[in-house]
Amino acid sequence: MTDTTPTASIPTPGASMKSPSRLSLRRIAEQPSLLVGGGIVVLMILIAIFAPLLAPHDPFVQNIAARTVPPVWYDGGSWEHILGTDQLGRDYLSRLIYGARISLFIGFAAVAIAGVIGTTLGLLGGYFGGRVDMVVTFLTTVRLSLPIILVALAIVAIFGGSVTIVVIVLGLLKWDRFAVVVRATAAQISRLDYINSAKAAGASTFYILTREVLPNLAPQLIVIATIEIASAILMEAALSFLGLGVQPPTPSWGLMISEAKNYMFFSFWLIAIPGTALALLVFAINLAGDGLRDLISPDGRG
Amino acid sequence: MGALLTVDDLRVDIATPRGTLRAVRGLTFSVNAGETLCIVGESGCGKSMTSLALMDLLPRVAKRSAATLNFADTDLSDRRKARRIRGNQMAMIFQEPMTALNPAFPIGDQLTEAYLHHKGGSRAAARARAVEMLDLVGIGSPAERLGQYPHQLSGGLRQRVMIAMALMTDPKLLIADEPTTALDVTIQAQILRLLRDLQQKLGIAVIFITHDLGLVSRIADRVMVMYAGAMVEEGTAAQIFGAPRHPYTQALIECIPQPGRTARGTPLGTIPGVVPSLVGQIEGCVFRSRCPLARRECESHVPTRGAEGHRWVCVDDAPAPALEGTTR
Amino acid sequence: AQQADNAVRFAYDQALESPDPYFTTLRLGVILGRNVWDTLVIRNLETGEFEPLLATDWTWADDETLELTLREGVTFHDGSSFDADDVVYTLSYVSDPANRIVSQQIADWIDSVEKTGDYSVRIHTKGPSPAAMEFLSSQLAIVPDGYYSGPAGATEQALPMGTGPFRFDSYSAGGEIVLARNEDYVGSEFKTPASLDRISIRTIPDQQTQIAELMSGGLDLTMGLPRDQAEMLAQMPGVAVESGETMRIVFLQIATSDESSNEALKDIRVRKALNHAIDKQAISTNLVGEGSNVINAVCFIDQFGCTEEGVTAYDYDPDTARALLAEAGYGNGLTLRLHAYRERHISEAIINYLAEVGVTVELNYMQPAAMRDAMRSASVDLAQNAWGSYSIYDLSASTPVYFGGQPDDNNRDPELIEILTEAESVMDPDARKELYATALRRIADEALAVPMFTLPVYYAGAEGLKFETYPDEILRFWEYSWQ
Amino acid sequence: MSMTPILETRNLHRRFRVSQGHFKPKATLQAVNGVDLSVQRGETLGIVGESGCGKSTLAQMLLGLLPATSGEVRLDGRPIADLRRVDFARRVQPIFQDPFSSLNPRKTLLDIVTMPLRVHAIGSRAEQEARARTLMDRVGLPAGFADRYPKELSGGQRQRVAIARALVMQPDVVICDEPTSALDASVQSQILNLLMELKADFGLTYVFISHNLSVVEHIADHVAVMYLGRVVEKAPVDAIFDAPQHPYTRALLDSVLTVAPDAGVPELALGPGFPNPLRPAPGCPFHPRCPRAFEPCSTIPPTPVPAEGRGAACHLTEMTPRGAAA
Amino acid sequence: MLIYILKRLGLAVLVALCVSVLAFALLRVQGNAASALAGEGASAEDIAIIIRTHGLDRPVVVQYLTWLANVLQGDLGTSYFFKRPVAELIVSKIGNTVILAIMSLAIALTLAVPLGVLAAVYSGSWIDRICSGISLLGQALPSFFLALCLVMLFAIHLRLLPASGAQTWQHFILPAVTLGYYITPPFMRLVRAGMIDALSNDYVRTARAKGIPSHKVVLKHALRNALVPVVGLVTVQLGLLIGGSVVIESIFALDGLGYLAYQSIGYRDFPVLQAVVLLLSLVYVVLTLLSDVVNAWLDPRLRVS
Ligand SMILES: Nc1ncnc2c1ncn2[C@@H]1O[C@H](COP(=O)(O)OP(=O)(O)OP(=O)(O)O)[C@@H](O)[C@H]1O
Ligand SMILES: Nc1ncnc2c1ncn2[C@@H]1O[C@H](COP(=O)(O)OP(=O)(O)OP(=O)(O)O)[C@@H](O)[C@H]1O
Ligand SMILES: [Mg+2]
Ligand SMILES: [Mg+2]
Repeated sequence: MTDTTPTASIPTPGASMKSPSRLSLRRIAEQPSLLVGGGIVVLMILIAIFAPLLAPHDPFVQNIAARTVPPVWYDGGSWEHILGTDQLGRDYLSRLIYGARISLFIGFAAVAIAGVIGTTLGLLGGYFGGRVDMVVTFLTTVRLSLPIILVALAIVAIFGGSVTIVVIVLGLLKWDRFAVVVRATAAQISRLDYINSAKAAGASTFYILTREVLPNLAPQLIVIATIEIASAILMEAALSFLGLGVQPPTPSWGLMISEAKNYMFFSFWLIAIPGTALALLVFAINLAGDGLRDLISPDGRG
Repeated sequence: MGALLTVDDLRVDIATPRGTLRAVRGLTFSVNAGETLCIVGESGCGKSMTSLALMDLLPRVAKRSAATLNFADTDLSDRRKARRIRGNQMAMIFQEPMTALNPAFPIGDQLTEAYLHHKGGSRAAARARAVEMLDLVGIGSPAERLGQYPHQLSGGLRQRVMIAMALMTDPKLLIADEPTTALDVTIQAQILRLLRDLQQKLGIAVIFITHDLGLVSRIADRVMVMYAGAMVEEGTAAQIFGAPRHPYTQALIECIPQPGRTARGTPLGTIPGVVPSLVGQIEGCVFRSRCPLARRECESHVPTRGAEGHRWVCVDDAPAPALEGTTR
Repeated sequence: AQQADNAVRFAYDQALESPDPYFTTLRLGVILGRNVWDTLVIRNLETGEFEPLLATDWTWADDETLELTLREGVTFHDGSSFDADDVVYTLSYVSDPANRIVSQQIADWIDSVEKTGDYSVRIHTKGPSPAAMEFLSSQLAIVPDGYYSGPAGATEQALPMGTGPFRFDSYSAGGEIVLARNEDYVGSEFKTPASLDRISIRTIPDQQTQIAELMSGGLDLTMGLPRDQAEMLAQMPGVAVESGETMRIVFLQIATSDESSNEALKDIRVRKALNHAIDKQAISTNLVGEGSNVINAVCFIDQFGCTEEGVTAYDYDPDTARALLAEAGYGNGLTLRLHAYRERHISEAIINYLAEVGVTVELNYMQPAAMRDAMRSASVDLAQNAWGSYSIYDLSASTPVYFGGQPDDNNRDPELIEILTEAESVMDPDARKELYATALRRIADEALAVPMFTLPVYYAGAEGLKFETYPDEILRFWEYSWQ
Repeated sequence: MSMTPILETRNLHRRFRVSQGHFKPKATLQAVNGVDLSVQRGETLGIVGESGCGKSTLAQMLLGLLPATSGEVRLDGRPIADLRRVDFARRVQPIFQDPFSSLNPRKTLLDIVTMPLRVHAIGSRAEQEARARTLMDRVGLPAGFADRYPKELSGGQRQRVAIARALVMQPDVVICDEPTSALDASVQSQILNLLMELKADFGLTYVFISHNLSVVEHIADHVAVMYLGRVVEKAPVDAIFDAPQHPYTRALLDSVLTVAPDAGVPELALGPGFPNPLRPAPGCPFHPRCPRAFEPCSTIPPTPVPAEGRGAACHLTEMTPRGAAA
Repeated sequence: MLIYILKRLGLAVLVALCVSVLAFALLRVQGNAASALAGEGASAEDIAIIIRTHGLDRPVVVQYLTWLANVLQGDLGTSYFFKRPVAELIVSKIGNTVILAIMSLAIALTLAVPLGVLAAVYSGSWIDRICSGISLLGQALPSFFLALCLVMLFAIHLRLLPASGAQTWQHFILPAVTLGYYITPPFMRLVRAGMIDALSNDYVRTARAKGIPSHKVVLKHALRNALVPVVGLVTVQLGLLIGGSVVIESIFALDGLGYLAYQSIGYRDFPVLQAVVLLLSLVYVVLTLLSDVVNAWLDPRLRVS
């Protein structure tokens, strides 16, 4: 174990110690991946929030006469539609901007549900161990053995595709990683002496779980959440791509790719634009997640 | 002359996000053939870094530099030459016998690995040598043990295997970094005895690293006391424990309860304050922030006093008066 | 190109549920039915007359009795010869409801079939059956005697078998189908032996994969491409595109039956509003393209009995639509479910038009079989249908399916059911026409549907493949050849 | 001596079912095996023994954190099973070994020290903090540390925080499980001094667990020596160190390496048999290593040491009269 | 060993049962099975007959048990859509999926292991950064998007490889590359993490202290220990692989299980979907079982002494 004995500079021992917040701010600044990734994600979130202000057109208004107008940098493009129009003559930039909303909302909401389920299960299993743990492990194994895309497809096919359904389905299916990691960490933490101290002080199990164990899981939770958000966004895109996710005319990026794929050989930009946006968002989230992970465990393990 | 290992101005710098951590700050010492040098000091003072630097096993973030680094007339800063010596004439054993052996291979494989690499020869010869060494460290039915995996051995046995492994190539110097800290006292005593006996029998020099002053007093020919990456005092065991010159050495000895010397239930000696940060340079005496005798002179260069036999780094030449245990 | 092999590789976008034409509603099944099997008679597409095929001669003994003389010397693909027993067996099997062929109406006019000689049969109908010849010339393929081993098309045959110009060479459910030329094909003047050696048919659900295959030379023929792709493909070297008018009509079915839970749709003002809200002409011109015509009646105009005379036409008028909706109490918006199974871009255009008059639409895009389920369980508000009438040139194959009380009827309008049922048993052509006209007018006046337009089909083939297209969307592979 | 001990154990047992790897059935491990101990108010009971002999398990049971398999722990003569968790917690508090894992890294020191008060809802928020600050001051933590996080502290400072937390509810008994083993010698002495001062100031009773005999000798009044889950010898501290009766105690004492430059490495007469807690030897569990083992040792378990008083669980001492017994 | 295997087997069976209940429930509860079976134009009587003959009117539990009993006898039911035995359908498709899975796995492993080892050995350096960049990009690029781009490049522009189908081994290249790339990042990360972990172990330092060349230390001492968790991950990844194959197979019209499943969802073909879900889950369960046993066997710590 590396001793992190605090510093006391020689001339005046016990003098100024850097405040923890300043320290971590500096460490964040030293993580280029976190800065770049986080920056892009924040930008996308802002775009999503202010979509109505930023979108130049109504993303739903079609103009069947002005279809697949190419982006401005191609011949035949115009500043009226910077990224052109889609197969129904809707402004592509506006749809892209609104699409960020869908992707991010689904990512965050699904992971919020998954996080609550997984964290609760993992906490209980890890903390109590024994039978409870067996049940949690069992549930996780069952969940892991289900082919997730297939089950998601099936459920969406049965209940119909909509943002809500997709969120719920992904939320109910993607909790495994939370459960696994939280369980392992909670099991580790609950063996630590500060948990024993709290028990010895007479604290209730609820108090211990929520106040002593949970806060220490926060870093891991954030890291898993970023990974899972990225993966949920991709999964929504895949579902929509297969026509079983969000339904038109909702401008989901996956759906845009799906609709544009028929035009890919003739108007490649139609698929390239949402494809790039999606890859960029997922890349940024993963990059930020990696940065966060490094921030939390600087030796780059796990 | 005659020194097996000569180290002059050894430094280990570690790049950290907060700056360069100077883990070892210009150590100069030597080890003679067949003698036991104990390096003692508190946690984090650079003992392990020193030993790893000698073996060229430092983590990648750490950089080593030295004016002289000679082992039996070989310059260890020449990495190619050093590699031929490491694991061959110079062997090392570590603190954690639990984790220092690879769980995936039987101990026979691990014992013979270095031998086959450095000495060549047949597998059978290597195994015969391994049996011999296991027998030497007092492990019963050694031939059968070769097929066993580390997890099948108890902590004490594993440490014996580690020692046997180090002795396979007939080294001249053995570096032991806290080899008994993880063991129970009774087993520690047995392992120490074993080391002592082997050393006498084989005439190997040992660098023994520990923070346990009691242990040091029992096995050392010479003792080097480290503080914050630097040597503060060096001498024979009798000198260090009988007439310590450096205030830190004195204070350290006062801290441990000693039956007969410290009365039961009475306050023990303490060293107030905390260890200084190792990031960056420390001007003057490294111990002055905690030294009860510190004064202005300590802030500038402090000379090494005494002769080859007993050296200490302090502004005071005269033996310091024994420190009174200052309780808080 | 597969010119060297004298073969054609064709792709279809949906998996075939069964290779037997009686047990699939899919267009590909109809196509296979014509290429692998023969019917008793065949329609001459130029004259519209019925001509001999497996039957050389036929006469109506009376309104309810049809006598046929069969061709001699015809063999099935396994070498067994064709005779009256096969016809009796086939028609008896398919007309027995217990055997559950998928579209019972093609055979339920048959009461019984009797063998009158080795090569002659007599068909007794249940009543006057004006469409009998139509069915005999299209869907009623003849299988060998004892072909089925149970109901629902169960057979013990390794491969399906008929007398047609092609035989099955291999079949993998949902996978590749290979047809080989029937060397012993007899046919008739109107259905001749094939010139191609092999046809391979693959299921490729994604249009862009089909296009990719076409462009990379992995495919020789595909059909059903949307206009945009077809037009752009036409400019690619090595690919030839043809468009063909079809009988296929697109319309929105509006659920108004008692079982339907949506009260809004039971209000005629809402239904009229829907009719006014959608710019069919714009969709037809821009999205569907050449060969598409706007329709006002739910039938194909060339079908016997189909007419637009006196049928109300709703023009595109969003303001009126909004006003009607407001009047009906839905000024603040209305949410409807739309079910669709093909032409999703059209669905989307419809959704956007409806959105403009304040109707929010939830799209349920699904496979045809699934949509059929939904429709039959009355859990559909609007259904976007693209109906091809099994290529039958008679209105009985279209309007009654959706308004005549059959399972897919989501209106269950008693008056319409009565009119349409009556029309099916009237032999007099004029009387039938009049009944059909009445029905079509009622449908329009009540705005029970949103008729939209006909759907042309775009075919894309490798250059050098000679093929002709027909409005009935049937690929007559036996006529195809490489130049 | 007739006073009710503040804390005592009666024939305390604790078994664990342990897996021996995937391929073997589970085995039973007797971590604590019939321990009878008692601590009088105001005294310090030292417990020593080698790694794995059950010291921590015993501590956990004394703290009520681990239920006993059989036997009981009594506080003021009442079985702690009858006490409410919170009431017991007010009177018995722990200090653990590892200063790194005993503080929640996500909480400020003030939060850590006030935690017990908050759990028990003692006083207002301000009162809780005032009390915590007083104690932090008392254990020698600089005033500015209240808002810091554990990671900024050295091991010794952390241990001070742990002590403040243990004392904030003014308990009667403090169970110290190796409170200084993880510390450097110079810091260890600070903590030991602090513990001794606090004991005097607050009238505390300590159960002090350690494997460092010098430390125990320095701080304890009575010492119990454990081997494989059993107490093999118990006596006042002088008696143990001056005249150990059990061969194991003697071996333990012999292996202590005090500062004595000329003494050399002690020669232990112990046999090589390493104790396996899963398969303790029959009879006296120590007999395979015992230099003085004789015939009954391998079959007959020696009489356990009684709760009150002193003695050794050894066939050798059974033959000679016990010291001033209960 | 036997006890362990039996225990593990028991757990696997329990998991499989649970999965079977889910598979059954998920798909049986919803949707009108009878009318799907009856086909177009079926009358109410037809449907009634089907309900009776297929036992759809019996309690769900009974239906489940009957189904399970049939499944155990290898009777997976009859496809509603294709009207053929499901087992037959699956047998005819599984080959393609297995080929695809093996090829993808091979591609992924040949990429992931060396890259992961490199990244770990040079962790923190630019090599590590390049490797993690590759893995990040791999994770970010939606597999279907990549598939389309590959088709565009290799099938259309270069005309090197077929765009779809499963007729020859060339047909498998594009799908396998897509799928392999899709699962490479998690492999690589695990190898890297495992290697960093293994390299930081004391025994690696011991090996170094013996003066053994570092490539030997890395490959012999570290990799051996780092690969143990990879064996486990391979099974987890197979699940991902099969999930991914649904998307990939349908894009490439590759006539395998994933594609069959995707089709059967569209057709509400419950018996097929049930069977595929069950089969894939069982494959997962069996593989984890095997990998657990193999791992236990590999890891001497767990072996019988
Ligand atoms: N990988 C590393 N990165 C940064 N700092 C390190 C690293 N390894 C060691 N250090 C620092 O180097 C200094 C010397 O460490 P070293 O391990 O030599 O101490 P030690 O005397 O062996 O201590 P201990 O008795 O705890 O083993 C310590 O301050 C430590 O924090
Ligand atoms: N929860 C547990 N499950 C199984 N075995 C346990 C458990 N806790 C302790 N043990 C076992 O009980 C025995 C006694 O353990 P304990 O921790 O009490 O020893 P100790 O004397 O405190 O040792 P140390 O000096 O190493 O702290 C050991 O063999 C240990 O492995
Ligand atoms: Mg060290
Ligand atoms: Mg302990």
